[in-house]
Amino acid sequence: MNADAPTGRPVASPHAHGGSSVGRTMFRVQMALVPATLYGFWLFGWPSFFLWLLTVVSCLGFEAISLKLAGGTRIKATLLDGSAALTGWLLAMTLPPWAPWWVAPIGGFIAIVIGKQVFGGLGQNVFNPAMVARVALLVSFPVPLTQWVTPLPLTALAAPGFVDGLRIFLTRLPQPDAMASASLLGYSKTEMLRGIDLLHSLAGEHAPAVSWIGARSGSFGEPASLLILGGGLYLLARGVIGWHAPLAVLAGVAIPAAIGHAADPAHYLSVQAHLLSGALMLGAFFIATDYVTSPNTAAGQIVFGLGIGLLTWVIRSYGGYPEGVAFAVLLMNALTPAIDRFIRPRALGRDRKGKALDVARGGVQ
Amino acid sequence: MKFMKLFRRLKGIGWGVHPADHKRPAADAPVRAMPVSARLYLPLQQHLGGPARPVVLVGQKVRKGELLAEAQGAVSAPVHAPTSGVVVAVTEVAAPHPSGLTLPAIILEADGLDEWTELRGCDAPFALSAAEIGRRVAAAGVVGLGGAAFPSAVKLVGAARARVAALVINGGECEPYLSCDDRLMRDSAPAIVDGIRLMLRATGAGRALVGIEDNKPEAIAAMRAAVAGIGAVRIHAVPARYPMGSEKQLIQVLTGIEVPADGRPADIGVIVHNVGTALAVRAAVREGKPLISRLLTVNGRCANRPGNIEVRIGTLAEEVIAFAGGLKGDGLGLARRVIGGPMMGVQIPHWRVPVVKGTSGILALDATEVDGIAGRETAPCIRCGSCVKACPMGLLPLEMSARIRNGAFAEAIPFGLKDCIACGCCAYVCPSHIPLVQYFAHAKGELAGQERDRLRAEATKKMARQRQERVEREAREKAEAAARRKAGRAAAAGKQGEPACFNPRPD
Amino acid sequence: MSEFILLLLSTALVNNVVLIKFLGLCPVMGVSKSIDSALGMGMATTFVITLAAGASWMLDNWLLAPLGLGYLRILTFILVIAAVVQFTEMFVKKASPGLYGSLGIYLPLITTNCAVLGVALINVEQKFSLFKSLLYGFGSALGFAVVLLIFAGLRERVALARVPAAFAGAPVAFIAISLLALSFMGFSGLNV
Amino acid sequence: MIAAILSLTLLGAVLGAVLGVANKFLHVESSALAGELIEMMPGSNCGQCGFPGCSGAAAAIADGTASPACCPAGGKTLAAQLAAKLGVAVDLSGLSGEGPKIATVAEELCIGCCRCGKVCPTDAILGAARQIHDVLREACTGCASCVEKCPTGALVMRPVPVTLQHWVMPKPLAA
Repeated sequence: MNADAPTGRPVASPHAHGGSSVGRTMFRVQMALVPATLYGFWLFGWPSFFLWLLTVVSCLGFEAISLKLAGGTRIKATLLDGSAALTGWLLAMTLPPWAPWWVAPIGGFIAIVIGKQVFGGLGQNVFNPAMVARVALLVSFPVPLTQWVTPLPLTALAAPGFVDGLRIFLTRLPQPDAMASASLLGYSKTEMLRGIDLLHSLAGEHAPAVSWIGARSGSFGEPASLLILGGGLYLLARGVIGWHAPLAVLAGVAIPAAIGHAADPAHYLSVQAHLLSGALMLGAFFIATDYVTSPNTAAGQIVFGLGIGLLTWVIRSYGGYPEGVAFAVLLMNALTPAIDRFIRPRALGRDRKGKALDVARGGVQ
Repeated sequence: MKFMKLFRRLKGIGWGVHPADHKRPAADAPVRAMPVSARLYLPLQQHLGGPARPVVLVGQKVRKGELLAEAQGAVSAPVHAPTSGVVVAVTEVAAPHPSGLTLPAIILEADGLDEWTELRGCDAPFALSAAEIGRRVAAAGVVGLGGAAFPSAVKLVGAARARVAALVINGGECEPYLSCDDRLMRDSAPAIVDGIRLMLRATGAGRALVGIEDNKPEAIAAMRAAVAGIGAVRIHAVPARYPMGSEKQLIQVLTGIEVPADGRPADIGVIVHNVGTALAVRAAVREGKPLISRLLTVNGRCANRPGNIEVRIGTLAEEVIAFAGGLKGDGLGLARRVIGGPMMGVQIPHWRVPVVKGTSGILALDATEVDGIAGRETAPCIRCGSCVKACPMGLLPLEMSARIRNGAFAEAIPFGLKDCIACGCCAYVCPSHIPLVQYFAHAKGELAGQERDRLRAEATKKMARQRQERVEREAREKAEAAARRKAGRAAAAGKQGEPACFNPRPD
Repeated sequence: MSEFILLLLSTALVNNVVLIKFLGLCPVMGVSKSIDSALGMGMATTFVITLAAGASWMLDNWLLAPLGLGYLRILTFILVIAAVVQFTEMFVKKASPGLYGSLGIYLPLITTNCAVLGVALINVEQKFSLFKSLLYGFGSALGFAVVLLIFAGLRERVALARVPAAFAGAPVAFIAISLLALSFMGFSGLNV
Repeated sequence: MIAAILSLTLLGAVLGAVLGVANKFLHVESSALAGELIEMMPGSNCGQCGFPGCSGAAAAIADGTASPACCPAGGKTLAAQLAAKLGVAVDLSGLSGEGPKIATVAEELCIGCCRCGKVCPTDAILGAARQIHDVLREACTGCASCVEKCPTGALVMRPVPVTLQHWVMPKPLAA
């Protein structure tokens, strides 16, 4: 061979690349989560920070262990691509901010090992790992997973300091009654079951307020709906996600909610309450847009998103659980292969069914 | 309806990618003509279709433009001597192909005189019949210069027979790095337009639509000036979007009509020719000059002096690069040698491959150019769907590659494997750096091999049956002969029933 | 009317035969390798369950109960189911030989699909009317078919995944269906 | 007791009658699978598989006693086709190891004895007595029957040379 290096194995075109990478995508998603997360830290104090940290760390840990056990060769590269950290981050956003410490490693195990690595790791899983963990935790430990606290901003006098926060996180000190609170969806469901309709329950003095950004109780990422929305819009602008799935999710909830609320405000929450509660914004912009577990075509993503929205509304309105996003996401994840199978892009020169276009249709005149 | 149209306009073209084009400064540098090399290597198959058959003997002296090998079969093209000299060998030379395999070629040693053979031009080409123009183009060995190298005359004659309505002239040149078509349009616009009008004459088409990407304003201006007053030829600026220069995409953008899958453009009344081909057609018809040289781009970050060079067919890439200015640091940092553009060109194992009629570029790329970000390795597919969005054919690259990886080639067909034009958009945008096009090329090759095996098995079966019939017939004849012998014992010494030896194929 | 729709929905989703009652797991694991065969199996089973639910109701109410032969219930039900399955098998063989080939042994095995007998017995236990029995049967079968279809889609995708050797094949399929069951728990307590 | 016996008998008779009638209307001739398989086989009856000719192999494959990959002449392609026809998975790894081979004549050794041509199942060997024989590349199935008949060892099985037309882009290395 001559001076220039031998090329070895033949490779096909293209001999150029756009420069995108998995790591960059994951990094952008994480950046989009930063504002809402910081707001959450401020609102719920140190315990929430510890929970977030431990969740992310345990996800990374379980990812490393699984890869090691599977005999992986690119362990460091895989950890650095940020997908496991993102899973942990998203899971933490959906947990009650003062959940006991053991929720984090159990959640991390379910998300990473059962939800993802068992299927073969990144890109191979069929269910969204964070939502698998969230649902499994909710079903297995309903009590700690539905205990909410009133927001106590870090700057407030009564807010627990670093050490107190750690103590709350680790030892599960009995919470003062004043701290206990309910999320809007949980509260309305409980009251409804007690026979008090929405008109009365929401007017009550303990009723959680519906506010766009205000301090209110709920899961770690719930109060910051607007910041989540902003993060989502950032991802849209950077082209990381498409508009189809998020818009469809929001529409899937908003349309039935509007009809229901207009027909019977005593039994159906308002559109605003639906859109800002639970993990809906997070679900719409960060979960429903998960590449791996959502359909690949724009039309498929619209069906997928509408399905999530509608199921969320059905479960919230009629089901036994107050929140439905996680269940709805898992159900639509399960339907994704079927959606991908039946909704396919139209190939150039073919009709939707894949048959070649008719020559006799008329050509250039 | 109106709303949908507006929506589509706002959305723009959904398919394809927009790679950094790297066309300048090579496109702005004036064309340099390369002197004839000492030896030229002329493969007999520089085109799609059957290889040409040599008509010269080793040791024979030929003049520039003389026929070396004639077309063989319905789809084929002849090869001519790019300069005067002596045929020194008919042998195998390295093909411009990633495999590094060879193909038969004629080796011509230049005598340095570079004297033309007698040329049969025509001063009034528009008086020629369509068939005559087709004949002249065929005799000149003109093939598509955009890269596919399909014999142009076959297309022209076929178009005349199919009564196409419009001629689409491809000045898209959507491949990054390449600028030879751009250069041709800037420098020889009137000649190109003349060639286009000859093609219109040859096909009987009423009008020609020239599509030029809007990142070549100089070329658009030159061509617009050249067509002033010629109503049949119109210049259209099309959005710069890869792969705009692909036949089906360009037709759709210019005419709004899709070429049916499994069909050809002629089916919808269109044929597509490259601007360079138009120029070659003009030379063939007006001057009787065969296709013996072409313009190509030398480019890439490793090339010292990127630019467009007029090169004789058969020159080694090595010599072209040396003439162009050599490689930086003598090839240090060179990651890939490419013939053609970076999106669809072929990687070659070494530079000692000849320039053929379809060679539009010679690229010396470094690692960052090839990988986007240097040192990226392939990661698992994350089903992000970037490839689906980028695919100009509306296929599902991720589904195809997943199946091909498992060895299930046929299962990839329902997802569009056969429609794939290997444009490379999917692999270009893949965040996991999956070599999707290579998966498809592998699967297409394997499927073609299976199809060959199947045909072969059928042929074998037929032959086995013929043999069985022959064996039976021979046995019967033998028996009959034996019976005859028995009947006429007197003539026993006579003849033998069995042939002297087997001769299974009397034809 | 809404009562019937509710019954249909609750049998199909909330009390899904496969994911909540754990009936009929054998064909769900066995015939879920491709969406096409799952579709065929789903239709065949829907046909059998619905017909068997009606036939067994008639048998029970018009023959066994009047004659006091309740102890023959399982025996006669199996007989009826076997006959329906036989009929289905002949029909599938005639109508779609390809599907017949791909379903293979699982087609006659619908006889022993516990979902079929289970639905018939639950009908008797619940003392449903004939129409409600048919509806209940159809709803259950619908739930069965939907799960089969969804699960087949999941398995088609998992078949393309690089599952670790320890989990390849049945283990990962069981994990997938358990996660599917987990997501169906979202319907629990669904009450209009 | 009697009621039970009677009702079960009645039930059995009714169901049996219904099925009997149904069988009349829905009867399907069983497909001749082996026949279809024979059509797919190379038909050269070379015997490399160990069965008496292609029909024997087809029968054995149809009843499951032989693997669809048992035919060396058919190679990977045939094995895949047969497996698809039967709806079974087949291990092709044994076949994919090396490419197909064909017989070639070493000209310096050939004595022109004609023995090879008599056994060639596809008449792929050309040549007259005392003339050097040649193998038609397109017709040779690679059955190697001729190799053992050759008294001088002039016939050798060689891999089919790779040409530009047959070259296949290698599969990318797995990530």
